[in-house]
Amino acid sequence: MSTFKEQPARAPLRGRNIKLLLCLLMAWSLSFISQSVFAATSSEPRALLEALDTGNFQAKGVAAQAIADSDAEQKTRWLQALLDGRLGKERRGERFYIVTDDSGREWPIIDAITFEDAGTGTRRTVDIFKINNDLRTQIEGLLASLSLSAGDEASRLAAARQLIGEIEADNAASVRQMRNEEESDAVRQPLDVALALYDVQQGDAEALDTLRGNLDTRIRNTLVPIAAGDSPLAAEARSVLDGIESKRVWYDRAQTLFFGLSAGSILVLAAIGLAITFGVMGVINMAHGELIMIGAYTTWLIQQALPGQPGLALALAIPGGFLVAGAFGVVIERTVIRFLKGRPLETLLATFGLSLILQQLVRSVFSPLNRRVTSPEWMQGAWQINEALAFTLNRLGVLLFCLAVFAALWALMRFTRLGLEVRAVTQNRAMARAMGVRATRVDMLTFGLGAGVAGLAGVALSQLTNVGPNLGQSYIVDSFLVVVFGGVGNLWGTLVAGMSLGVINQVLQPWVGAVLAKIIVLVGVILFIQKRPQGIFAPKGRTS
Amino acid sequence: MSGLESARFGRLRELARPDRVFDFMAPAQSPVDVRHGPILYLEDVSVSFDGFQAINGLNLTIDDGELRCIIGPNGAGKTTMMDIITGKTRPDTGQVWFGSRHNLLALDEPQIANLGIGRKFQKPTVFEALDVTENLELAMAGERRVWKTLLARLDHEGQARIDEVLETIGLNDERYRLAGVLSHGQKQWLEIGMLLMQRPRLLLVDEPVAGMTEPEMHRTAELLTRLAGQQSVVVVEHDMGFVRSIARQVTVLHQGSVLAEGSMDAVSSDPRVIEVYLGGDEESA
Amino acid sequence: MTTQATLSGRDRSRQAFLSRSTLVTSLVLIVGMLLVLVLNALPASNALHVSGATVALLGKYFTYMLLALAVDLIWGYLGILSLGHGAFFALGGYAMGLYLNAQTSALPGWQAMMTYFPVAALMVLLAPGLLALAFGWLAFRSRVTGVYFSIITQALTFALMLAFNRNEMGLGGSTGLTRFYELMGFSLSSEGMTVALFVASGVAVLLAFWLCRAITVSRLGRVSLATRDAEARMRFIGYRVDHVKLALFVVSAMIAGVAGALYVPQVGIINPSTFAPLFSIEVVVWVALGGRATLYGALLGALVVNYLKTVLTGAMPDAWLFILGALFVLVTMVLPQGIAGVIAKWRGRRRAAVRPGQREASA
Amino acid sequence: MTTTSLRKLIAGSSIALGLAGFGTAAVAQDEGPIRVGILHSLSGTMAISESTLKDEMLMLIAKQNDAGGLLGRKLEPVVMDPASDWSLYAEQARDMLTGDDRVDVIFGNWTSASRKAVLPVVEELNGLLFYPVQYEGEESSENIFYTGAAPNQQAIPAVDYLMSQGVERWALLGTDYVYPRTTNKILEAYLKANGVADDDIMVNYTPFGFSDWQSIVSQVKDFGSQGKKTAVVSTINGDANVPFYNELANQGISAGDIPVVAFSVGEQELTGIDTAPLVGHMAAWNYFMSVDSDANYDFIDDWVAYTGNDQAVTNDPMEAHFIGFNMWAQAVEKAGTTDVDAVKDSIIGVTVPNLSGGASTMMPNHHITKPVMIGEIQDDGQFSVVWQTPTTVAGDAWSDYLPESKNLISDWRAPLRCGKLDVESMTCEDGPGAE
Repeated sequence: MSTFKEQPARAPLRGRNIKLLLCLLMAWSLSFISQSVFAATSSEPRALLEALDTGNFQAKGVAAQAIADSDAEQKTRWLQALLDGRLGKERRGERFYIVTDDSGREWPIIDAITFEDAGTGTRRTVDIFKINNDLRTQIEGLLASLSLSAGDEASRLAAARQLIGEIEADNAASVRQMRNEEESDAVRQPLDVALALYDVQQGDAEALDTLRGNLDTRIRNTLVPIAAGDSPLAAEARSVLDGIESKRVWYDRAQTLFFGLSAGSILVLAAIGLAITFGVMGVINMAHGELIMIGAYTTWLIQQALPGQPGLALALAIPGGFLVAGAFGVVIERTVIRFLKGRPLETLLATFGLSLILQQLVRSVFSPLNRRVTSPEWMQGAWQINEALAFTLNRLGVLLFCLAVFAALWALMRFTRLGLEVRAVTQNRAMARAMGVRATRVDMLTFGLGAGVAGLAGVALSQLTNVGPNLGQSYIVDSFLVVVFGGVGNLWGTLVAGMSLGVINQVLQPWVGAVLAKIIVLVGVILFIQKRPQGIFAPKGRTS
Repeated sequence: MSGLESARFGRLRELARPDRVFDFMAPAQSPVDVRHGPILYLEDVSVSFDGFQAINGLNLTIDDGELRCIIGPNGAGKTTMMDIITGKTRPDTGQVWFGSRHNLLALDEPQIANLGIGRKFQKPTVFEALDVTENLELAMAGERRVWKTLLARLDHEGQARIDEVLETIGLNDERYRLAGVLSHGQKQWLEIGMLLMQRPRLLLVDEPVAGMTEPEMHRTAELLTRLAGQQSVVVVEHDMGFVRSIARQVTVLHQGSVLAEGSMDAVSSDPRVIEVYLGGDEESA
Repeated sequence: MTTQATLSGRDRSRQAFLSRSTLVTSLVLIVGMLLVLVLNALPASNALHVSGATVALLGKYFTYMLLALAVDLIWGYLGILSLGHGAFFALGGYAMGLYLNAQTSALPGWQAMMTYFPVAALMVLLAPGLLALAFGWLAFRSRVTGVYFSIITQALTFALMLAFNRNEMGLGGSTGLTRFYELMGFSLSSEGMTVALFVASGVAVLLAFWLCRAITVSRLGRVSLATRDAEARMRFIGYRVDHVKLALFVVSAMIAGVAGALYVPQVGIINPSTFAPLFSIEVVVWVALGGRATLYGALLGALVVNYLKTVLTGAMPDAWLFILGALFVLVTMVLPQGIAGVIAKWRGRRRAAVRPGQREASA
Repeated sequence: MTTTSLRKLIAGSSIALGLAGFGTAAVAQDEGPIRVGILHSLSGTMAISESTLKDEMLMLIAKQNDAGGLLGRKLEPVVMDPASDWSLYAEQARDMLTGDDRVDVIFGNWTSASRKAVLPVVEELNGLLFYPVQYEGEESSENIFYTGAAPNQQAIPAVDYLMSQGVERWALLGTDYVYPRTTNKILEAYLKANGVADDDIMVNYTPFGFSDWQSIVSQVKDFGSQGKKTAVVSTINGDANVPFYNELANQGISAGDIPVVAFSVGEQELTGIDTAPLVGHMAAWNYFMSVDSDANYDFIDDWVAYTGNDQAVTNDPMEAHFIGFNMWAQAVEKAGTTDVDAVKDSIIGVTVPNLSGGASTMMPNHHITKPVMIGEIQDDGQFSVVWQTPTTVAGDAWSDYLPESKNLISDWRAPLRCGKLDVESMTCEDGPGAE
């Protein structure tokens, strides 16, 4: 293994990447390029692989390039295996292997040259060729240029986007030619931008117009030094920069708002179940956080049962988490809360005990370690509006989910028989009972509902954060705060409180840092409660 | 006042003669200034809750030493009016003066109470974890500051006053029982007793005879009329018979403002009153 | 509801400082302390010898008992449920921690004044006292009550925890203050010091118990009980309820501060985790388990829970949370008045006080 | 143990005062089993990290017993649960170190706060504590042996590596507590000494268990889009990592754009994260489960067999305990006794094999020598070692890059015996040598 001092700077690598980009752009002449630019060398497969057996990543890069340039028919598979960390050499031997499945401790392996089954190997017997970040980028590029998809519009577009800021004197002409031959408008657009940027660097003020309002940071970075002078070009560049900056500010605000709402949606989700059990029933449920945890673990369990289908598992986890947590809620209500009617503070003590038990139960059953919940494809990545504004899909999903849960809950309380009964029991228990409402059943269902919603919060949180025994604990203080801030017993209050706390927090964060932002929010809530002792949506009216 | 009426109240007036009033019932020194007219003065008071106009341009004047009954159907704003006078609710507009010196809107509940306005609630609220004597002791006029209450001891005079009030409210035998275990009627009496201990200039009494038996009602009527003269008393009541038995001056509230005012007879013959209250809502009384 | 007959006779002890429960509790505390001292003085070879570690442990329990007393004073007797009393405990602890640090190294800036014991002792009372004064003044003046108050106390202690975690506070960040060696010129690690701190904590518990007892049997105590049960009524008979609450809240915070100050030299560290809301909730659980609105119940609750914690975390490290959790659940359901309720029942004497909560049920 | 003495106390109070005057013969120290205290949280927030270490210690002890124990005596584990409560750590350490059934050595603690809580106790009662976790340094106790990494064994080499990869801008993200703060202070000083401008360093702290990473990650993204190669140095603690990495992945920051090198993320933390989007992000440790050595493969086999879990992972603190336990065992053999003072003297210079194929030595400053490695996250939750120091690095108790400690060293050998020696003034500020 080499030490870092032997490695020179990265410049050559970057140059090679540009070449790759260019060849990706030229869809129609791929075969020609690959044969003319990188003259193919035919050499013996063993020698090609042998070259990979080095601790020096640079040498490995050269070897990988050699494989790509060779006419060995296995080269794509080799590069893919190298990228996946599955290509290796027999330890104390001469054979090369590809590991076909590396999930267990005993791996099924095949011979890398003949692709014949070679039995099993373990870490002890197979020395896997390691790659690092730079090598990974390089191999991905090589694979792309080798693959059939190379040259299609998507990859041309991607390559064109990457060219922005990378054009230099020696390749400017060829890029310009490519741009003229390019048929797709979508691909032409980034090429125009890339060329305009290059032209501006060469002193062409006209080209600036193409860049106006473009939010790409590479443009900003390139323009900043140009704008520093006194020349007319610099002045013009400054105005372009100002335009970009002011446009950016608005998108930044929209971005912050989204961050705030998504942070708020988590608070709302975590608190809304509590708004029911605590706000409506007056039960101080310290085990609320653990019910959230149960929802998250349910998601994990369902995902374990449906390997490879995280999307389906997540969809099933929504009813699953609701039902499991709800069932726990009903059991808690039937066995404990029921006997503590009218003694809200004692429910605090009992549910605190329950939370200890549930936490330790999870530790004993599932281990104290966090569990891995994978997000389905459609919850990964971001919805990129432009360079300055993007909505990460998992956060967006949780935000929409939160609003859906809220709407469903609101409709339930507003329009259904259960909702009516719940409101009746809350307002006047004796009267409701006299009118034939089965108050005990309503209590059970209300608590079950609150617990179920907590379970839903757990399902959502499993997409964002740890699934572990401490999951619930970290939300309990915030949840109570949100409910109280919004006004106990008011679902709308919980929504508004959660969302506004989220937004305030995210607005403050860039200024004062996350810790101070949190402190300021807490102190703010304390002071707000002094002003409105019953929260945002205080129940008004004569109280006697 | 008609002759018929004076005959009816003759017996009560006899009881209420100033020399028959026990001195322990005399109001404590109150700074209220009544030289220039009424003891309580409400002008154009309005308040609304969430769009509901509970009190609407209410004007009311209570003279020093007067016994006034306030009647009105449910939701007429009787309790809200009491809340405004005692500082629990702030009106949106209007003025409330206690005597000619004290603007009650600038004061909070304890300050108003210490000026000499006592209040008995509709639902008897006594301190259930304390016994009867202790309830009276807490209500006793005197020092309210934290440090003083820490060091306070029940002196001989105070004990004597408690004994007297206990006698008056008929709870002598229950004096060491917890207030929480008293019957509803006993709680009403205890609360009245607490009012007496406070020795206020102005008593606001909200439905004093609810849940009382006939003899108890008589005793209450007797007590209230006896107090009037020395103190001003405002009684909110549903029970018409009871109102009739004590009232000299009656105010009818309807939808947050005064509908009629005058003697019981005059009021009860007012067609508007008959329409909104006596006619439609008789059974609820 | 309890039968009327049993409640008709007056429980004279309610207005007398020296009731039977006060006597018994004081006696148990004093005798217990003396016993520990005697057993500690026995040679180590003796089977009944109590080691220094045990004495230190009991000293720590004493400080927890003190904290429980502080919570019970305002929760049991005034109905203010503070879910943030750990903050006052921690502030007292930090004041003491600074003083202890100042014994071995010079402290920067304003902290230098903590070198002097009288200043430090004053700060032990003032820091929690002033915080309680400011916080309570705001909260009680605007009539923040019930669960709203509880939750904002929790927010308070949470905010303080975050703040004290910051290194900028100059208070050791998350590690807090540690490495204490000397207290008033004596080495902290000596067995004599352990015993001295144990005695100091015991005496503090005794004094605080008497103080709380004196308050609760005074007219102020009756005022606070009345406030607990019918706050609005108290205003209408002219009591400044906010002042009463504020006064007792500050006293309670100061007791908690003293508890923290005694805790720190015995444990050897104070750090922001003491501000954690969970700790404050635990304290409330001790009081509830022991028996709310009985001072000796609070003492017992703190002792029992912490003793169990000590025993169980060592004896069954994997299962102790099940046992403790189940205990909390069972006690609430089977013994709604906590251990004190059992004792009262066992002595065949009904508590004269109507418990809060029962009142609602009976109403 | 205290529980037993409490029981005695209760028994004592039931017997009349002072009646019981009979004594028992003191149990001889060198008979019976050797007691090994294990002080790791099994409940509370730290259980997630610490409970594995308890299991590992039980395995090591069982293995030692199978091999005949130590000095012909069996080893007996004493497990307690400090429940992530620092005061309980101190209480239980005291409990372990007093009484007839005093433990001979303690392996334990994870957080610095808990170590600081135990430190005065082990110093007062003269115990031995082996602390297995990387920490911020600036400490050296006569009674504590630091088998985890000091900042110069983790942070500084990692930054060196990134600089060699062309990184010019640095975002130092950490959880707001002492370890990240001190480490970042050292790194800032180090980076500036290496010519990095103030503008090219961004420092940000977040609370424990932080999960709303959106705006901070987007800040980092912005910071990294200024044209210079940027890296994140993360001292983010446990629970906050999952949402952090999720956010990184979702905002499209790949290791190719802005690599993250973490000091608190190991194999165990990765078991709770979907690593596919994280491939290429890095961690710096002294050991990775993927390290290629027979010692490591043997250890993993043992661990899998012991836990009965095919998926069980090993991590750096486990290696630290492995080294620490073997060092202690060897020192006991060398001294011929478990006596604390004897072991303290004999352990310095003890060399045992580590799991990466080399050997680690206990230095006079109670830190050990270890190789430093950089691993890149793979999609199977493992790290692939991409770089390693050519030789082992000795832990430095007092950082050379902080002005207040650059003149300080620690040496607990006989004549000097000082944990905080100012080499300029040759004055000892802490330790028996101070007198």
